[in-house]
Amino acid sequence: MSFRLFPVEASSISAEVDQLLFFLLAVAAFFTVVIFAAILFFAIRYRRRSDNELPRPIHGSIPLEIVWSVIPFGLSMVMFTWGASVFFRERRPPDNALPIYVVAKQWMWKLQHPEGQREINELHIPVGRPVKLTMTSEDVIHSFFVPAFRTKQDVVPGRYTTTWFTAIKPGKYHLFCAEYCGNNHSGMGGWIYVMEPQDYEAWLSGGTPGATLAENGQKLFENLACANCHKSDGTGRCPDLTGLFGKDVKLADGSTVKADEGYIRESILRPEAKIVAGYQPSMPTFQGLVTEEGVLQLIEYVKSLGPNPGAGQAEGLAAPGSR
Amino acid sequence: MTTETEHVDSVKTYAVVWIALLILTALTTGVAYIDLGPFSVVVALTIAVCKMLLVALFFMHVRHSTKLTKLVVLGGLLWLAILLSLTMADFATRSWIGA
Amino acid sequence: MVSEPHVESLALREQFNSAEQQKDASSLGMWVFLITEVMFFGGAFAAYTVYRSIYPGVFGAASRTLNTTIGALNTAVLLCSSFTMVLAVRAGQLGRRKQIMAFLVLTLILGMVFLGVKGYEWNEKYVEHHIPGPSFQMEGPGLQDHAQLFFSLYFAMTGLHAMHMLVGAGLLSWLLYQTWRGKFSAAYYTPIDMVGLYWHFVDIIWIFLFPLLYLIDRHGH
Amino acid sequence: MTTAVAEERETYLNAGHGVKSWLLTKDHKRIGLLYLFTITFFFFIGGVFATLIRLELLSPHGNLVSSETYNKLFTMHGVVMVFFFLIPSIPATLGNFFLPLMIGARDLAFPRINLLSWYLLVIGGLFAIFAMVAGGVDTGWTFYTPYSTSYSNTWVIATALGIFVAGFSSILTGLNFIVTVHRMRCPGMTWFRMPLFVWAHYATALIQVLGTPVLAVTLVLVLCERMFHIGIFDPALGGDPVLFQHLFWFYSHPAVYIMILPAMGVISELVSTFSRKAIFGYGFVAFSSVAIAVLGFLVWGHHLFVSGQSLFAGMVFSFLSYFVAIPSAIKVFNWTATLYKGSISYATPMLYAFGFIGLFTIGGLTGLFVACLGIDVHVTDTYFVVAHFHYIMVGGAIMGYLGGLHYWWPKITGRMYPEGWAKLSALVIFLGFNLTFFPQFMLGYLGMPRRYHVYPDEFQVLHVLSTAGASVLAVGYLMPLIYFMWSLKYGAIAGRNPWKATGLEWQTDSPPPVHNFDEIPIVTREAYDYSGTVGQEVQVG
Ligand code: HEA
Ligand code: HEA
Ligand code: HEC
Ligand code: CUA
Ligand SMILES: [Cu+2]
Repeated sequence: MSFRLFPVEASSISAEVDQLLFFLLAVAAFFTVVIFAAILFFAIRYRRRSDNELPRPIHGSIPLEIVWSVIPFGLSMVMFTWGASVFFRERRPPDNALPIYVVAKQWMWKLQHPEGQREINELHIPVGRPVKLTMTSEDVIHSFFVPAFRTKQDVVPGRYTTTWFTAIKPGKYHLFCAEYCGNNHSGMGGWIYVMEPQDYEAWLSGGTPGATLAENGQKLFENLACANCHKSDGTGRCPDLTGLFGKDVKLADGSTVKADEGYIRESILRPEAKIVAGYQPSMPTFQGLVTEEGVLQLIEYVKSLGPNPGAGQAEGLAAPGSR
Repeated sequence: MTTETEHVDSVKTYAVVWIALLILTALTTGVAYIDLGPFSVVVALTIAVCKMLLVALFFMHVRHSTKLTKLVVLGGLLWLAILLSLTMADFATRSWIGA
Repeated sequence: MVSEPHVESLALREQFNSAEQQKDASSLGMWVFLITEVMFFGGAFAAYTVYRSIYPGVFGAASRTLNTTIGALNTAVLLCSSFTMVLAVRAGQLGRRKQIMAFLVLTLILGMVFLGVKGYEWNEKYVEHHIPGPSFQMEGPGLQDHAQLFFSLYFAMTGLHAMHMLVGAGLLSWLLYQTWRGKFSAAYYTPIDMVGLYWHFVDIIWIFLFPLLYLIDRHGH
Repeated sequence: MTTAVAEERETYLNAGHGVKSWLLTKDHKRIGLLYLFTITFFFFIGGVFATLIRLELLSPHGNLVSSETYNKLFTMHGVVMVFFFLIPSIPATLGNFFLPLMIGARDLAFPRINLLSWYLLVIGGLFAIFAMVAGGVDTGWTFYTPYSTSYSNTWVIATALGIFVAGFSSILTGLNFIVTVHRMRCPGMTWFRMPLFVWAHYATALIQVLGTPVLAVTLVLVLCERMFHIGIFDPALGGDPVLFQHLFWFYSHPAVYIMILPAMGVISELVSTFSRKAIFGYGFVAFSSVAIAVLGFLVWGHHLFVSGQSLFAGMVFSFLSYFVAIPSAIKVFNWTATLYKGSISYATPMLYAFGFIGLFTIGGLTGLFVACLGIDVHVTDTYFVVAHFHYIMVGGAIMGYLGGLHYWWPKITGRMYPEGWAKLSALVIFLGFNLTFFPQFMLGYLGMPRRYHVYPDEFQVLHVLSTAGASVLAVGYLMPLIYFMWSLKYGAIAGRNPWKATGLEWQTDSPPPVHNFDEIPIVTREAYDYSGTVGQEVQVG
């Protein structure tokens, strides 16, 4: 049985979080010691010596009140700013991150690599490379928690949430479900395997199921007859999906939206929610016809349809369709 | 301690308020059929607030009430505003940056 | 029990020193209670605001299935009941028992008319399969699902409002009985006053429900 | 004892006999006692659940109970402790009993509503007990959707109804306090002569009145969704489960101040009485209660940092959370400063006050950790949070409650408790408490998630320590139960003012007469002016 008092630092953010923790610990220790010491000292020094004694009242002191409000306030603003900046980095994945898709359900984690590997309750990743998780749940709320990475994100049904990390130390780390999700909540865990890049490549090529995610997505795209409408030559009454991913799309109500994973998921499951400018809301919903994993494959397929231009052209997709 | 001063309003005052309320109801219903874009919400809620003020000030006698009563009413509205605005601080900014 | 320490004046309870203090306490208590009601409905309004901001189109389409004419007329009925209620309070202030009774009865009748119309509207929803749940049906993009959110909130909010009306009707009946027994006079009519506040408050809730549920998406696309 | 039966004064206790005279009483003091029995009952129920939780966690493999049972245990532990013990605890017992006395009133403004609110708590409690007996509920005390609405197949409806009803009990108590403080103060009792206990209860009442209704309507929506299968938070229909969390925490964050503010009020009384000195910075302590109540409504989203709430909202809520810490800091510093050049007695209530200040400080400071975005991502939903809130709720609020109970016991019953035993139990509770919950901070930072029935072996050592502490704690909590009962019969007669304290409650008999005062007092001095209660002013130290 291993016993430790402090968790390993296995991601690029771990050390940052720990430094923040030490700052907070220092502040907390300072105030705890000051207050405990003061109480102890006063309690002994001014203990009651006779039952009739009556100390002189002291009604207060404005300067003191100001001092002991302003100093804690200043310190707490440091905590806030520092904490927020760490958080900001924790939440914003770099553009080149390796995408992994996560579907949670009672009580297991289903993970898919773009290369097509699927894993259950286990995730293999290379060391030193940012990994971005796009996650959703098939039932209740779960939470993806890797203590060694100091990261956690709830996985919410009906939408995507994301998290990312860069592992810095090869090894095997706990994966926990941190949001209570029913009977087997505490069993909904697994392991993250952080591997040297070459080991990772070897793992990827070993026992690979034939098709990549995008290829599976393409099959689905045909089976679900998406292709009947969304023709790649731009004919038909539907927007061409080529090069869609990452662009800004102009909507019928005049607003624009970035074509990210969430948008494409919504386009498939709730097509009516955001109508592309210039088109009729004629796309049927595929809710119930395609699983969350299928949706992720479709997304990966759409992604594969065009280069990911990052910022994308400002014009978006509205023009090329039939107008 | 100030007390609620006994104040009997005339039937006429009440009747005028009542008629005003009915007119406002008709107005808000009518305006709803005119396309004002996003302003239709603004107009509808403005009229609703006016109606609320009429009912509160006259029928509920807030007009003649103590400061404390007025404070209670304002406090209630302020708390409602806190609930709505901080909740929307999340939902309205979901698409801003990151998750 | 100890002997009553105070002169038994008209309905003065023993914890108070004067009728005035008692009246002030009741009034403050009632207002504080109304604030709790504001927050109670506030939670539902918050849910409405959030979903309307997410699904403006669907909420518009669902809202357009409601019957504005009936809604507006019903609003008018409720406003009339507030008018009669305030007249009942006024009669209380002046100690006119017959008038109190008359106006309370009118208020009660108007309240019942409102509830009757509400029931009619709910029944329409039933006929049109607009009651959320397995039997819900609504044609149009996204309506089958998201419109259920609208109607769930519609039923929750109008239902809670109707329940408050029912409580109000109960209070009015009790007031009628008390008035009939001659409990009230120009010197003591606090209960009428308090029930009046409650009745007007319920009215105000409807003043907001009406435009939010029926009106603001009326012009449509 | 002499046999001067004829001399025996009439008190609220002997003013009527029989069950009926208690169950239909409108006397705030008797209602306070009814509450006392009720919440003590619930505390021990909650404590039994806690005991079972701790026993289960002795072993990492979940040998004692099944996971279904474990989930029900912590849910019912949380529900009972929060809604049926801690929220009513101080306000409904000590507040009910002493608030009118302290402002020189004969009773609360609405005695019948006061009785009604006790019945509501009992009815709500019966619902909860029914749910527990019928098979329990397993959603966690937070009832997150869609688990609570669509997935759990336990007694969610009965439990939620119970909480709904108990919520109205809380609302009515708050309403009564607000009106009483505004309208029932005796002549001369200006706002700034009120004891800080009353200020704290006033602030608490504001939260009860403004927050609880939102919980009520949220539960109604959950009930509708669960019973009629309509969609309000249901993601399958496009609903948003995070909306539920917003509505829930809009109440439940301020509710934590319902739990702590009254305890802070008690501590202000204790620190002053047992230093025999006016509270340092009375105005600051008074206003900080109201500030906590108000600011407490602006921070609820700090429970949602990883929930999928927007980044912007997370920042706003973290930022605002730090504001609510400042009034708490002000209180802690002012209590400490009050000790300076005081005449400090080590009577049991004061030991509890020391315990409170220390443990609340630790609990509050760790609140700053979880309010800090970068850290909360790691520690949320781990034992770090469990430790944080037990430090405040058990280390803080219960210490305050027990301190208050010891302080006013002589007034309530007319008898003293055995001082030696009481001091011992205070010490046992303090030690047991720290042993139970300090290891949980470490567990949490190591990554031990909360609500876990089985856990990796490497966490076992700390869990065993925690369970050991819990056993000590249980002993500590049983002791007062026993000696308080003992004191009812054998305790020394207390007299009007055993502590030589200043509040109006000490100027009437112990136990007080039915209408509290033979003659309505007239106040001419500040609160905590000790010059009238003891001899000469002396220079101390
Ligand atoms: C009585 C109960 C109580 C009280 C008073 C508090 C007080 C505070 N709480 Fe706590 N909290 C809970 C009960 C309580 N909490 C519960 C039950 C939960 C978990 C619920 C669940 O999920 O089941 C929780 C969870 C919780 C979270 C969410 C954690 C998570 O789930 O990830 C957060 C995040 O911000 C938080 C913050 C705070 C803060 C900032 C305070 C502040 O008010 C603390 C202020 C006090 C001090 C700061 C100490 C005194 C000051 C000094 C000694 C001076 C020095 C000060 C400075 C340097 C600023 N609490
Ligand atoms: C007022 C609130 C309050 C109080 C007083 C307590 C008191 C205690 N709590 Fe609890 N606790 C909560 C509120 C509270 N708790 C909440 C809100 C949660 C979250 C629930 C959730 O996740 O949904 C929680 C969760 C919680 C957990 C985490 C469970 C998990 O996440 O898996 C643990 C684990 O150690 C715990 C332990 C304890 C202990 C040891 C005590 C002790 O202080 C209790 C001591 C008291 C006694 C022991 C009773 C007295 C003695 C006896 C009755 C005799 C002995 C018993 C027998 C013979 C059977 N509590
Ligand atoms: C009956 C025709 C039809 C079918 C079948 C169809 N779509 Fe569509 N799709 C449309 C139309 C029309 C639009 C544009 C209007 C809108 O935004 O809803 C659209 C829009 C989209 C968009 C948004 C495009 C943009 O430019 O922003 C995506 C992504 C999409 N569809 C994916 C799919 C996928 C994946 C499938 C199959 C699972 C599919 N569609 C099946 C008709 C169809
Ligand atoms: Cu999944 Cu907990
Ligand atoms: Cu909180």
